[in-house]
Amino acid sequence: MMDTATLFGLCAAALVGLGLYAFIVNPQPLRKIIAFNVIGSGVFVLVGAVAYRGGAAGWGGDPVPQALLITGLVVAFCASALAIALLQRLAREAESVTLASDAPAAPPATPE
Amino acid sequence: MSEALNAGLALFVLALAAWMVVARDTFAAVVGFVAYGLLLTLVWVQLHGVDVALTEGAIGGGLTGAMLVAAAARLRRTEAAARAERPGWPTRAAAALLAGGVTAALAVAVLALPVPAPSLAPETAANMGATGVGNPITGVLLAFRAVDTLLETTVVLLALIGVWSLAPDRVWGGRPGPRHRADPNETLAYLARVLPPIGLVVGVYIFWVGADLPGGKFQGASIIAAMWLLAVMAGLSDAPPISRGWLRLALVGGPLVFIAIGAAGVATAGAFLAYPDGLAKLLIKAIEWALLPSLALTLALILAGVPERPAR
Amino acid sequence: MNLADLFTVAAVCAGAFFFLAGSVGLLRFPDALTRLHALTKADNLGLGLVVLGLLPRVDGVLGGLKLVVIWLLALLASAAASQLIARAVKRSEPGA
Amino acid sequence: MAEFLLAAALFVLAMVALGFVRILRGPGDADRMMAAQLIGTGGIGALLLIGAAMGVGPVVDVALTLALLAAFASVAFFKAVTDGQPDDTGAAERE
Repeated sequence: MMDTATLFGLCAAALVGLGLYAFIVNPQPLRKIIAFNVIGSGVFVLVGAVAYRGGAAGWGGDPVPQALLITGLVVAFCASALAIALLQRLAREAESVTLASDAPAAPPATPE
Repeated sequence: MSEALNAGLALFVLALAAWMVVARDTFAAVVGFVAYGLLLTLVWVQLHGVDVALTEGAIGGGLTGAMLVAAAARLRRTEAAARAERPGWPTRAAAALLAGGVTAALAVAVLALPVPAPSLAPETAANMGATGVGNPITGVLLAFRAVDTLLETTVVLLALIGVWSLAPDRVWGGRPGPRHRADPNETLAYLARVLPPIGLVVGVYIFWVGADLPGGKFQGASIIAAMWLLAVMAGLSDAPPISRGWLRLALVGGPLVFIAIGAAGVATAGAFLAYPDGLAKLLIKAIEWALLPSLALTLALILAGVPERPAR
Repeated sequence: MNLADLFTVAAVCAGAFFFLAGSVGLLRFPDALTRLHALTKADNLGLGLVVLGLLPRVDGVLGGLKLVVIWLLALLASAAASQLIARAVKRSEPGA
Repeated sequence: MAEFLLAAALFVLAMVALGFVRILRGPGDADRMMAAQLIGTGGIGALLLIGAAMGVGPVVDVALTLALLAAFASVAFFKAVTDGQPDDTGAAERE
C-alpha cells in the first residue's frame, strides 16, 4: 500500500481541487470562505506530508515546515475572521450578499 | 493496520470536503466544516505533527467552527437570494476542468518528490542546544525563524484592526458584538461558569509545556480566548469598549516586547532577533510570557466581532 | 496477553460497541429529540469505556488522571450541548 | 496490542462516519449539530486510541483541547438560533 506521506499528499491534492471547484461554483460568499479554508487546509496537509517525509534526528517530522504550518493556521484563521466580518457588514448594509456585479444598486444605507 | 487507518481517515476527509461542495444549504456545509476540522486534527497526528494537531484542534475545531456556525445562522435570510445565482453548467464545467488540472499537477508533484527527502531536521537538532528549549518547533518558532513569528503576531493585530475598522462611525470606540443576556440559571450560564476556570488551567498548562513538549503560546492563547468568548456568549461578561487605553496597550504589549528584545539583539548579539548566547532560553521565555496575554486578547476580540454598541 | 491487556481489549471493545449503538441510534430514531437521547447516552458511555480500557496502559497516575479529566470534560460538553440543541429544537418547532 | 488499538480507532472512525450520514440526510439543522457533536466525541475517542497505540504522550493533550472545545459549535448554534433572547420556557417552569 502507499506510504503515509504519498497517501496524504494525494489527499491534499484532491482537497485543493475540491476547494477550488467549490470556490468558483458556490454563489454564497460564506461558502466561498469555507471553500477557501478547504484549499488552505489542503495546502497545509501537503506541507505536512512533506514535513513527515523529512522526519530525522529522532523527530517524527521536520520541525521547520511544521512550525511554518502553525503560523499558517493562525493567519488563515485571522483571514477567515476578517472575511466573515466584511461579509456581515455587507449583509447589514445591503440586505443581500450578492457578489454579482450586475446586481441592482443596493438602497443607500439609511442611518439606523 | 496503520495504513488502513490512514486510508480511512483520508477517505473520510475527502468525503467531508466533497459534501461541503455539493451541500445545498450553507449551514449543512458549515457543520461539515466543523467535522472536517476535527478530522484534520487526526490527520496531523498520523503525520507526526502533534504541535500542528494541537493548533488545528484549538483553532480549526473550536474557534473557526463556532465563528462559521454563528455566521451561517445569521446570514440565513440572505441564503435563498444568494443560492439563486448558481452559475450555469458551462462555468461549472470549466471550474471542474481547472480544479482537475490543479489536482493532477499537485498529484504528479507529490509522486515525484525526491527520494532522499530533503530535511532541515539534522541542522535543527545540531543547533537546538543554543536555544535551551526541548521542543524543536518552539525552537524554530522563536529562535531560528523568530522573524516569522514576529510578523505573524503583527498580522494577527492587523486582522483585529481590520475587523474594528468595519465599525459604523456612530459606534466607533464602542463595544464589539451584541450584548448577550442569558437566563442566569440556564444551561449555557452553567457551562460558562464551570468550563472557563478549567480551560484557563489547561490553556496555561499547554502554553507552559510548549517549551519541551508539543504546545506553545498560540495553542494556549486560542484556548484562553475561547474560554473568555464562552463567558461573553453566556452573558456573564461583556466585551470592553475598544477605545479603552489599557486594552490597546495590552494588545500591542506583546509585539512591542518582541521587537524590543529583537532590537536589543542587534547591540548584544550582532543581529536583529539574535539572542546573546546563554540568555536564549530566558529571552524566549520572556517573549512567550509577553505574547500570551496579547495573543489571547487579540484572538478573542477578533472573534467578538465588529463594534456594534456605544461604549457608555 | 497478560491480565491488563485482556482488560484493555474487553473495555475498548465494549466502548466501541456503545459508539456503534450511538451512531445507529442517531440514524434510526424517528425524530430529533430521541436521536439526541441515543446520541448523548451512547457516545459518552463509549468514550468512558475507551478511557477505562486505556487506563492500565498509561504511565503514572498523572496520565491516568488526565484521561479521566478528558472524559469528564467530554461529558460536560455533551450534556450541555444536548440541552442547548434540545432547547433549539423546541424553539424552532412552532407551538410544539 | 498496538494493532488492536489501531483497529479499534478505525472502528470508532467508521462509527463516526455513520454519524456523517446523518449530516447528509438530517432534515433539521439540529440533527446536523448532533452529528457534529457525535463526531467530536468519536474523534476524541479515536485520538486517545491512536495516541495509546503510537505510545505518544502529548496526543492526550490534543484530546484534552478537543474535549474542552467540544461544546463550542453547539453553543454558537444555540445562540444563533435563539438569537440571544433569554429562554422563556425556563421562566414558565419557575412560576
